[in-house]
Amino acid sequence: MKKECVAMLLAGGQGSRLYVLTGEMAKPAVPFGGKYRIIDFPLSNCSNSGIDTVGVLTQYRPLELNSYIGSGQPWDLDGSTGGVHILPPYMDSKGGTWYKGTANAIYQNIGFVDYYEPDYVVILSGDHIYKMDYSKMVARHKESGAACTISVMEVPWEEAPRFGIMSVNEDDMITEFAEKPKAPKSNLASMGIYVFSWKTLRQYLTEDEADPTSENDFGKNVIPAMLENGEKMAAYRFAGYWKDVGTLESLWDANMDMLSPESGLDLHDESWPVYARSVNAPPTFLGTGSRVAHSAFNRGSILDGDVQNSVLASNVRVGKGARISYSVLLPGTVVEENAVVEYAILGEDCRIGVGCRVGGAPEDTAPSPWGLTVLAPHCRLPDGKQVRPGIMLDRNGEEVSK
Amino acid sequence: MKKECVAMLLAGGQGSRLYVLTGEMAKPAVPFGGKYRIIDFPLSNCSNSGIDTVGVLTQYRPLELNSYIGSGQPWDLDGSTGGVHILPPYMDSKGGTWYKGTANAIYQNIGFVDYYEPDYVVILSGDHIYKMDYSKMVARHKESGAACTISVMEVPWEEAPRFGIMSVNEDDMITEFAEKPKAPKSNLASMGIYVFSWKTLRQYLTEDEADPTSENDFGKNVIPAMLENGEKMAAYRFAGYWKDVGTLESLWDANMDMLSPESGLDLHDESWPVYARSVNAPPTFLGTGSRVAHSAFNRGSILDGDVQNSVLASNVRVGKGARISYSVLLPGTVVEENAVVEYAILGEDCRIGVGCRVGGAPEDTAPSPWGLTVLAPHCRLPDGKQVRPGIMLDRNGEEVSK
Amino acid sequence: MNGLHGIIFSYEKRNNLRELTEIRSAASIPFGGRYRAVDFALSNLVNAGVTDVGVVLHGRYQSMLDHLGTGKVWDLSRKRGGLRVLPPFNYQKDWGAMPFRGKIEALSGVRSYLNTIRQDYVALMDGDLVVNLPMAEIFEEHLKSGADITVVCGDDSFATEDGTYYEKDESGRITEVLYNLHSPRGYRGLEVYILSTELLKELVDDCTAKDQYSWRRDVLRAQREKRNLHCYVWGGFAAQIRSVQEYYDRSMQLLDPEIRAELFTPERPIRAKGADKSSTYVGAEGRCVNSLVAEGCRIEGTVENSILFPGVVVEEGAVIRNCVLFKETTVRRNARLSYIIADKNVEILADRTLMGHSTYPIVLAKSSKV
Amino acid sequence: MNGLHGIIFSYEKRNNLRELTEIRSAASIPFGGRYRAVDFALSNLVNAGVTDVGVVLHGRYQSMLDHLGTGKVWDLSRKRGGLRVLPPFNYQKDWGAMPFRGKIEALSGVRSYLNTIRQDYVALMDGDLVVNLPMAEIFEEHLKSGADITVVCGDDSFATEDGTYYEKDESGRITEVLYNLHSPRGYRGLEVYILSTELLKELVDDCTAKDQYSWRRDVLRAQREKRNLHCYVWGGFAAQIRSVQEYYDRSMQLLDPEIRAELFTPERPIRAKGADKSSTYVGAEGRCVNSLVAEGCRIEGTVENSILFPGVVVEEGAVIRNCVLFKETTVRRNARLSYIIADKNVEILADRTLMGHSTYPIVLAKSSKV
Repeated sequence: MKKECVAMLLAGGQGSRLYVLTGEMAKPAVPFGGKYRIIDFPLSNCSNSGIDTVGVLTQYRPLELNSYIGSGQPWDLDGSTGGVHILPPYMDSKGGTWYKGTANAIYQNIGFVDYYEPDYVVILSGDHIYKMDYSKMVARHKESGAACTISVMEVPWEEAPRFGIMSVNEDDMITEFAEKPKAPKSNLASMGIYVFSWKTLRQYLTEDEADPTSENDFGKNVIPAMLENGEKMAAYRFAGYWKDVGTLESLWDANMDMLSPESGLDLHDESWPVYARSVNAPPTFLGTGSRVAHSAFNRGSILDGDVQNSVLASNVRVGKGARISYSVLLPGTVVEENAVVEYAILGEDCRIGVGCRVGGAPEDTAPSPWGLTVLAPHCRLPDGKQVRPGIMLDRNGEEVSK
Repeated sequence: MKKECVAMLLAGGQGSRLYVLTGEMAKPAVPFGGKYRIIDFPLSNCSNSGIDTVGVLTQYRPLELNSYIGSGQPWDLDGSTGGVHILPPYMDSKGGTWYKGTANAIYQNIGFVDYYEPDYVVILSGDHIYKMDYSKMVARHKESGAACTISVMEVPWEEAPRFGIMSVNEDDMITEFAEKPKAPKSNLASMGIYVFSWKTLRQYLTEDEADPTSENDFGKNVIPAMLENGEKMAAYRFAGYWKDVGTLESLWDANMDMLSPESGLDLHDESWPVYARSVNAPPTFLGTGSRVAHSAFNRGSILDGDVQNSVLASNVRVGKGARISYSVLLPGTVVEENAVVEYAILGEDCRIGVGCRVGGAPEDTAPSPWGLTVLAPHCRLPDGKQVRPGIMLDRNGEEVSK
Repeated sequence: MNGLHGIIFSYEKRNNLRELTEIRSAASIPFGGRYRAVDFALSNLVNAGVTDVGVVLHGRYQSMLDHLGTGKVWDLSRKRGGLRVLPPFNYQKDWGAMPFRGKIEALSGVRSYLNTIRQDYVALMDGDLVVNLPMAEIFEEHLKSGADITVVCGDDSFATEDGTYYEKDESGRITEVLYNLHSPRGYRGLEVYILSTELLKELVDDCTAKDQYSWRRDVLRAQREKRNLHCYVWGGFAAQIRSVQEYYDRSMQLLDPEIRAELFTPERPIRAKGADKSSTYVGAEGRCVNSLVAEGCRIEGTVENSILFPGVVVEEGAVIRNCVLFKETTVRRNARLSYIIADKNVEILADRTLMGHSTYPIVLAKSSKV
Repeated sequence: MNGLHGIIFSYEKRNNLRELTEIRSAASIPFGGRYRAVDFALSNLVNAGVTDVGVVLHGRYQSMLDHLGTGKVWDLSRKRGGLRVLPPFNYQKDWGAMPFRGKIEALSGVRSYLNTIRQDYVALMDGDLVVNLPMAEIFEEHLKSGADITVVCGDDSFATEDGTYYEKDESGRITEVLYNLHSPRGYRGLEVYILSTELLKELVDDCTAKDQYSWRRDVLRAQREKRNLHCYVWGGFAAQIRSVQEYYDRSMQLLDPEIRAELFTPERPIRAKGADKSSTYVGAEGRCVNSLVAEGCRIEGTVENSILFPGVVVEEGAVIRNCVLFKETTVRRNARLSYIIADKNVEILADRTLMGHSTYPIVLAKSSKV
């Protein structure tokens, strides 16, 4: 079943910089924006871009991700040819190995890709929040005749040293690649989204695999090897909203961004819907004494308290007199009466007891060091408990360090 | 989402005794009976028995199995609660391990089972051809108050030493278990189908995992441990057709059995349908010069030759003057004009060239040793090639030993 | 619990819903912020383990077909059994587009379908009943009571237009069947029945042979002495939606936490189609209280005592009070609405004021621009 | 290839199919051993990359609804676009059950649906046309030719009842549109058209305003000089099924390997619903030649020059020649059939003999016992 283009989504990472939030699930399964999970973004992008065949490479606690993706129906990725497929590592007659790196994960699934005989393969990451038409990037790839096209965006010069930086010529063809350069020659940062001509990639993957010194990573090994060999590499400029949500702070930032259309993250735009598997629950009820402002919520919640600048997922309960601000509440979280939650991320099914005080605003914390307060899923705080800013608790309520 | 009963299907084995047939796919994905794959039997049994939640444990080349099972829709196993889930090994924060044995495979997926809070877990195997109402077995389990119920069938006494043999008391409660006993005390053989009370099994699995000397196998470790501890173990007698198709000979036998209703394997019975994911192809055409007798075929074939006592899967082509007898042809096989195929299993998309001679009847082979002739999927024989009885060829046409 | 089959009736016969049923049948009327009325009957059945359900359609059923699809939402998309949609032309040959005169006539029209029912018992429900009945329990009581027909009745103070009312003795046996009552008394029938499949077929055949078509007149009332009719009394919320006023009053009841807890008990979830909408956003100056709000709304103005379906937009300065706004209603700046039911996709222009009254809520027709 | 939208018409207008359309429309007639006629139009469109298809229904469309489901079989079950089923009551209010007088009237009935079409071009097809057209290629030719309307014509010797015939000049432009011909000449119209969505809406509105309802009279014939009508000639198999005789003759053509290869080319597979049937079994004494046989059959007797749908049983000694047997036909011992079309679930009792003639094949009605 020939396909012009197949997408491979690297969802394998443990996401250890999300700490307790990924204790029980893979990073792409982490809830986002009140209704989504992170993986909804690349999957919806594929669907909206007309890419109907997606391999999801995963080896870390895939259960939640598996059952979330299911048949792929919510993203229209359940066609009879193609569709979305979870690709765990497997054993063959020579035994099995876990995915050693991003390139090795694709290498181990060459058989899957070959089955569709694609001309192009789009490599995606499972931890970015953005809306992007991959078909335009593939068009750029075709036009430029490149072996590999890398999507890039301009970042402020002062932030460039944190990224993989591309230098390009007048045709936006890549001339140089520097991983986190101290003195960047350009401010075009790689977004970790690649289009490859499959034949070429297949060959580089095979060579990379044969090299025992390689870390089998796209950014560290495959891309530099291609550049060195003089392959044509194109840059594809992207201008919209894009955020890597690999850290607690960036995940929180991105949630806050969705409250402000000026951030560029518009999830109400019907021309580019972001799909999600939705939870079955009645609409949310806002009680007589509630005060909800500059906040987002989803289904099944009962809000009787004060919610400001916050993003609430489904089935949240906020009791009378409770106060939530600048916080992200994941599904099923309960904040009992008169509790106060500020600048916090509360994991799924947390319970904040009556009168608790969780987190605090930076301005109230100075001069002590400030940080987000994070609770693991299922963490249950007894009534009256205080959790200082910057603290992280595991599901048993024990403090763990970030 | 509580379920009374969850089924766990052990589909992990490489199926090395099926040799070249499982070179590229897991054993349960091997085609059977012209239309099915082996795994259709346990999945259809689950569906017909009212068990709507099935975990499929697999770690060996799961790609074909994965895409075959898909959303579970062909078996009605795509409900919004439950459904069929592929469960590969995975990594957690402590790293990952491959499934060490049947019991360990379940152990590693305790989280999956716990999610459904089942009272009972049915353990199934992915390489048996049979139709069985598991709900009756679960009913027997409940009535007897056992911790574990094992389905057994009477086998001829002389064959008993090849099986795991159960001794039972007058209530059909198991008193003794002997793995392949030289002097069997009973002729009740275990069929490798178990019902456990989940709480009890969960505990035994945990203990078994902690024992470094255990092979983490149900038959070798968990069942003996339970018996030793005096747990109540019930036998459930099964009388219909049942066959372990773990060897080439038994797979061939079972295919032949489906041609003869007297074998007990009736696949036309509408009260217990065996479901399969079907291939889209036009009906089969039998040409003017064809002669098809005591044979089964499926969609998309064009038969112009002589087909006797054989089972043909979909999209097979048999040329004019070709002769097929006592053979099993897997999907897409082409037998060109005047070729002769006898007592053979031909893998998917094989091509037998014009005038080839593949295999032979036992009576024609004597006094040389006889055996089935087996061709790996995609094996292409040049015109006129001879393949003696008992030979096995890989996809390149090289002889390999059984 | 596989012994029970479901039949849901969705046909035009009551017509006080004005513009609301202009483009749809009562069973597909939106209710409660994200449901269609028929979601309740379907969920009630499915939550009791029912796997086979037939929906008898008539009238404007395009929106119903779209809504039901293959029944996947209710896990009724099955190889064997599952959802069966029964449009009217399935009936005797030249039936045409005449509406049924009654349930018996509707059932007679799908007589051959009745023969295919695999279960021994049948539950009949109306598609316009909003309720969360414990059907498994009712079925059990039916079996225990030895009744020929179990009639489920409500026990609240609400009357309904053209309702049927029952009197019963201490054992629960129905002694009187009344309708066309000026002042209702007794237990209000919810038009939910359980009986054996055999009896159902017998009743349909008998009545059809005599050109009798009314279930309540020709079966329940006429045979109340001959048959053992058992009354199951449901004390909870149960809304029959026969008029705009009933629709409005019943909707507003959902603002009561106790009624919501009852209707939306997690033990028996009401399943409905999803909407591909993002989260609802309440702006910095927005105010939204005592309201039920679905996803995908944007609220920059004031919303009080109202029910908002997905995708409603309330712009700055707009004030919504005591309203039910269907999907994609847009209320522009400084508009003021009270006691309004706005059908899908209505737009209220800036600075407009529209006011109904609690005893006469105003309905705005689909896609109108006011 | 996302620029093309499909509209398939499935309504009763031709009625020479006798018992075969008693319970179904022509578009849902079984054909070729496992298909329904409409599978061809749907597959033709889908194989050309069409993602949005509307099916305009009328008449006995229950079996059509059952068959189409959500369109999953054709990958038309989509969140955006996909399959849209358009039953007649979607039309202007009190349309009722009157059949359409023509395609224009049918399209006028779904006028609001036409507004929702996202694609710039529309392909119109009839649900009773059995063909495997390269629609992508035809669409390309339409764009290149600059035609207002492309009319797809057949070029084989078959005539069809009530056919439309075209004459064209060398450039492919249609010069004459004829019907009601006693001896057909020119190219036989397959009732497959491509035109822009805008033009379609304009034509429908213009004609409707003048109470014109016939596509071929009021559009094609009347406007043949004003509009650029382009003829695309398809040289392959193309069966319009308007009478039992056409049905039978066209079915029998499938025994020709070349016609099968053309109609079932793997490049453009015809997709159809599966049947949960096991493999077909031919017994030790069975004989089955020059026949097309679906799955799940059991053949213990003799079958020659016939087409067997799934689940047909031919018992010992029975002889079937030149027959088309629909699903689940059972032919008992020693019965003999020739030139018979047996509808679903027919049973031929032992020792019976039934013979039609190649010029008058006999139709046995659904579920009859002979």
